[in-house]
Amino acid sequence: MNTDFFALGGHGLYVWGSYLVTALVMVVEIVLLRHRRRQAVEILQQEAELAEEITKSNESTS
Amino acid sequence: MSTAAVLLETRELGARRGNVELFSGLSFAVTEGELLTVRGPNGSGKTTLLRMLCGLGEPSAGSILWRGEAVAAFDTALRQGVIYFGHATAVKDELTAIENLEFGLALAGLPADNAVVEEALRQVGLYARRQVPARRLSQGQRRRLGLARLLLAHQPLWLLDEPGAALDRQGLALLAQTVAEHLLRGGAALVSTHQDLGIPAARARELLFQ
Amino acid sequence: MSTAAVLLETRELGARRGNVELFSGLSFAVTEGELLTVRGPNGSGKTTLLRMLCGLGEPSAGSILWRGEAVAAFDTALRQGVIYFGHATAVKDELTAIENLEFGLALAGLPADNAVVEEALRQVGLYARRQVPARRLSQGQRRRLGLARLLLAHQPLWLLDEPGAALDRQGLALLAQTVAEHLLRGGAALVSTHQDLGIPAARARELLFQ
Amino acid sequence: MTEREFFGPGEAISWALRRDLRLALRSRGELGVALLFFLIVVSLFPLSVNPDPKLLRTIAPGIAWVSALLATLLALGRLFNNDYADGTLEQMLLSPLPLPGIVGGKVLAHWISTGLPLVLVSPLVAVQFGLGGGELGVLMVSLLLGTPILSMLGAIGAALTLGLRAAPVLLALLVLPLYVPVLIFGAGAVEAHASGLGAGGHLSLLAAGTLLAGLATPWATCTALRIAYE
Amino acid sequence: MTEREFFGPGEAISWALRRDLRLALRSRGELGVALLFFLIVVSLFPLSVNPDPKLLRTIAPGIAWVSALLATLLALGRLFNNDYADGTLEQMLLSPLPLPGIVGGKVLAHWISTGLPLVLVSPLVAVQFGLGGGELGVLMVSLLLGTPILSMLGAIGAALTLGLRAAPVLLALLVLPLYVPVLIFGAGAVEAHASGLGAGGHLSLLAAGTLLAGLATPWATCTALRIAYE
Amino acid sequence: MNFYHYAAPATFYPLAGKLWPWFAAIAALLGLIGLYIGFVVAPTDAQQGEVYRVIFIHVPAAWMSMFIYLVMAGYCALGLAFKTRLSAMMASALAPTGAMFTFVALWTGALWGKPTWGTWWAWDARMTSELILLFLYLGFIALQSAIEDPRRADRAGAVLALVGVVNIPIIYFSVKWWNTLHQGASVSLTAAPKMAETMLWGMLIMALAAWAYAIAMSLLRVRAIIIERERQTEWLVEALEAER
Ligand code: HEM
Ligand SMILES: Nc1ncnc2c1ncn2[C@@H]1O[C@H](COP(=O)(O)OP(=O)(O)OP(=O)(O)O)[C@@H](O)[C@H]1O
Ligand SMILES: Nc1ncnc2c1ncn2[C@@H]1O[C@H](COP(=O)(O)OP(=O)(O)OP(=O)(O)O)[C@@H](O)[C@H]1O
Ligand SMILES: [Mg+2]
Ligand SMILES: [Mg+2]
Repeated sequence: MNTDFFALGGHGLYVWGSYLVTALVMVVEIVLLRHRRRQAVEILQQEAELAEEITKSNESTS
Repeated sequence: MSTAAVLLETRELGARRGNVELFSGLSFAVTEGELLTVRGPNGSGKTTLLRMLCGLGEPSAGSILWRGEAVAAFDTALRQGVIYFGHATAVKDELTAIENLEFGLALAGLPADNAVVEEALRQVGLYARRQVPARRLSQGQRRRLGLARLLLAHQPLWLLDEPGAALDRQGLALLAQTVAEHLLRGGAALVSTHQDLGIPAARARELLFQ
Repeated sequence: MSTAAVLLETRELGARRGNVELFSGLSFAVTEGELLTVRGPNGSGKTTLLRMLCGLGEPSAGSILWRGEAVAAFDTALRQGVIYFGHATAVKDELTAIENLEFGLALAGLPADNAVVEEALRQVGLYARRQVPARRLSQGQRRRLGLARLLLAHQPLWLLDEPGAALDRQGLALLAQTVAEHLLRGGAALVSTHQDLGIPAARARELLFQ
Repeated sequence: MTEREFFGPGEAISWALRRDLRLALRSRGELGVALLFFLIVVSLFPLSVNPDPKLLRTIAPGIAWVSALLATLLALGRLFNNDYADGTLEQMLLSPLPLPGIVGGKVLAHWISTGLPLVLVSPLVAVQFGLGGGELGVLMVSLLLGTPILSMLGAIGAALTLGLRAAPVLLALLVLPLYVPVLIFGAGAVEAHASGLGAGGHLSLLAAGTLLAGLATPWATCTALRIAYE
Repeated sequence: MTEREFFGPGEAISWALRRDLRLALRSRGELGVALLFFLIVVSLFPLSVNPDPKLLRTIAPGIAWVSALLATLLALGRLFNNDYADGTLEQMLLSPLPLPGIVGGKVLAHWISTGLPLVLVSPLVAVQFGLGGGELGVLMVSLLLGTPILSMLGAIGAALTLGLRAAPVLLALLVLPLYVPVLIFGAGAVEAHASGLGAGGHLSLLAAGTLLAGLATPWATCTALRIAYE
Repeated sequence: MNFYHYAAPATFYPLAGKLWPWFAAIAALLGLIGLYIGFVVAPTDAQQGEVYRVIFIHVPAAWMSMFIYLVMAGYCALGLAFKTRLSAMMASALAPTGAMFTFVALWTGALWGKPTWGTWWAWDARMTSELILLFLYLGFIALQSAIEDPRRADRAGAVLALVGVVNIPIIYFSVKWWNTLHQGASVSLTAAPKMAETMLWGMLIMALAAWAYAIAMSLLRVRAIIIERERQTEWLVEALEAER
């Protein structure tokens, strides 16, 4: 029964190809999203340090 | 003279670029006949301020008033009353000095009568090269072309960003004289500079950044 | 000191642009440790001369000698011994200050070790902005990036075209100091300028145009 | 020290038109060059496919139109970019002349120096591909009515990509999808005529499109230009 | 105060390659965008003609190749222009690193960011036009062998038109005629395969062309660059 | 308790943080139900056999691709008119998800076309305009990522999206007209009433799942965008601390 279900009358490749790729792009989207968030937080922290440096260097020159 | 009308006023003006605050809480007024020199180290925000005042770019805080009324970026009233002369000279390489000046004046809403244009070119020392395509002009000659436009401008407020750049001694003298005459006619000027331009002015103030 | 080697020499050099003769019969020599300041009004041919000397463009008359040997445009010997710093800063908007300096040094055939690069940026006051894309730098900050390259250059001859443009007071002082140290190390410099740069030099001469 | 109060759009249009045409003429051959590009691209196709006359006749209108699209696109690069780089564009934004007028004049000049020459040269395409007189007529009218839309829509894209590093390719990416209806109706007009259906419908749609675009796009372009300066 | 005497071409190539690829990556999506341009142009053709599958299959190789030509051409604009405008190019000419190496590295970077992606995306074209597997294979190989020639020849044109106002169009005008042989052999390879003649001859000619161009064009490009500075 | 209150990134950031898990859960639940209906409940189609089961992903994806573009354009209009930062951020947050659904519609359509029509691709009106829609999405994303300054990116993207939304119907009808002049690709499902009903339910439930998924994704993405944009604001630093 199982093989029948997956074969889908000989068109399994097409149907499963559709569903699997859909699942895949969804996973890719989620992964990219997590990456984006993590990078944003990272840059935020870096820039906080940088901004501090700039204000410090401004104070020291003026 | 103390009752001269206020042309431009800023209230608690602030600018940030990226996540750096360039300046904040900047309040000043420019009245007719007044020269305001903006000074400060490289990257302190002089150019940013001038561009903001002429309507290129919005302040991050505070407001700008033109003749007492608040104005937004690209405001019509500002566009009629202000001339901005910045790093970019707006000189077209393909056009001759004469054509450049004529089109430049027309764009600034100023009459561009031929005789007057030639006289202005003579004053800035470009008369001999008036028919040469601007691509062949030297760095200083291009700046002089911009100076020629100022000679003929009658907008009440001039915003000049490092107008002395690339000018030789005689060019600097001409610049100083042009601005001084503008002030005498009741105009006002905001000038950012690193050099000493030596502009004679009845009322001159300095705005110091950092 | 009077036996210092001649680095660059010109013989009866002439330049014409279009049908105008900018200069002709120009003969001079630059020796090690010498500062030659080029002065003259706008459009007199200072930029043209400097570009010719570094190999960008051929003279209309006369010849250029590098360490005694005649050189043509884009000569290899010239390219190894000369650094040219002109109006265009060769700064890439997309790259950060650090990347700009590293690639710039590598292109000039200079070692670009990370610690040295950061130290140079600190000296020109760009350390805090070393990771900022250059498009966000102000006019003066871009020039300072060029200055940083000079700090690390050990080519014997420097050709500087209005190096003081857009620099603030502190930037000018740094420039003067950098050139002075280069002269002390036995280098030579040809500098065109309208300002007074105040570079301390044991042997300084002026070349006056028109 | 008084400001002049009012500047009409006519003044702005004529200023921009005169200036941009002068510039186009000044860089000698700029007009001819855009046109030659069109002809070269058109000629590439017969070289790249089997040169069977019947096949060529079938694909001729499509190829003429695609080449027109690409020629316009290529020329869009110089619509605002030079003015942006040398600071003239910021002076335009600060000018008392009304910006939509200036933009309108510039786009008109762009069309006169790019679109119009294509119309005039299209008979050559007809000869290359063996098109009949009636088809040629329809092709010319469709180009005449359709190319202004290309210039106007393209101006929005050019303004949006101002000063970006990847501008030329990005511009193509933004603008080409928007060109699709013009392409379909333009090339479709010739085919409809050839198959005896009559090109009237297609052509009147193109005309309507030109009018609509003329009303709507200058404002979009002005907004986009101002956005470029924040 | 001593000069280093010798700089090899390897140093120059790697400098230019690293820098230009870094720049391409930095302006995010520049790679993807050139590729999308190719796909969009390819898709325009079916919209402009009768979308009859048989007709489409016939013109597919030609269209893919013409689009590849145009995509390369469009991307040529950024090969030297930016460096010219900001003064980096004059520093390259004055650099002790050998200029042919620098130019070679830049052209290589251009191909990697423009030509190579086209090869990789060509299967999509096959799907759109209903090409078979064998034809697709030949199309990919022909693109792989032919696009480097396009980049190399294009570099000469880009150098010659440096700083001219009408540069993009003029560049097209100079370069497209030079591209004709590549187009004929490239598109011809696929057609030869489809008609059962075998694509071997065409492909080996393309390979030979790539080698020849690799030897000759860097020097021509260097000369052209020096001419641009008088 | 007004609109502007929730339109402030500072209030919306935590709100989105609370909301997204709910939508994700709804998406997962409805997705499972939809798949169950699609693969177990729905019978084999008499004409097409099993391959029609692609419909349960294809149609919802196609719907979402168009719907998301409309919503995006709506946010863009709001952002341009009222300069509300959040609506511009929502527009940028929706674009990648919209592009994803467009891609899925194209992909599943192609996989469906091969066994039923014998070709992966045909230049039919719907398919072609879906392809152009993908180009429009990618253009929007490419433009926004090419512009560094977020304010300019927002506003430039907004102009583009609005021009695009005016064009979509024009493109659709032009393509349709162009195509039907020549041919019409037709395909039908054997619409036994019971079959049609299960199918409709399956499609509807999957569409709702896709909808919930899109909302969850855009909420998540808008949170990332807020972090990118708001940078040095104190509330953000605090909010991030609190989440850690
Ligand atoms: C790449 C190819 C395809 C694309 C881009 C595509 C696109 C679309 C779109 C945009 C819709 C929604 C239309 C609407 O709601 O008005 C749709 C619906 C639909 N498609 Fe496709 N499609 C493709 C291939 C196919 C194939 C091959 C089949 C079947 C053999 C198919 C069958 C359907 C059906 C049955 C519907 C729902 C009918 C309706 O709601 O009107 N599609 N498709
Ligand atoms: N083709 C040409 N025809 C006529 N004159 C030309 C041509 N090309 C350049 N010139 C002139 O040659 C001179 C170029 O001078 P150059 O740029 O060397 O001046 P400079 O001394 O550096 O001036 P500045 O102080 O303004 O930088 C200018 O006077 C320019 O007008
Ligand atoms: N996106 C950004 N992120 C961080 N800093 C920025 C950004 N954009 C601009 N800046 C900084 O803002 C400042 C801009 O200054 P501006 O050009 O107004 O300086 P200026 O006073 O005119 O300097 P100069 O004397 O060099 O012309 C610079 O310090 C620059 O580094
Ligand atoms: Mg400045
Ligand atoms: Mg000079």
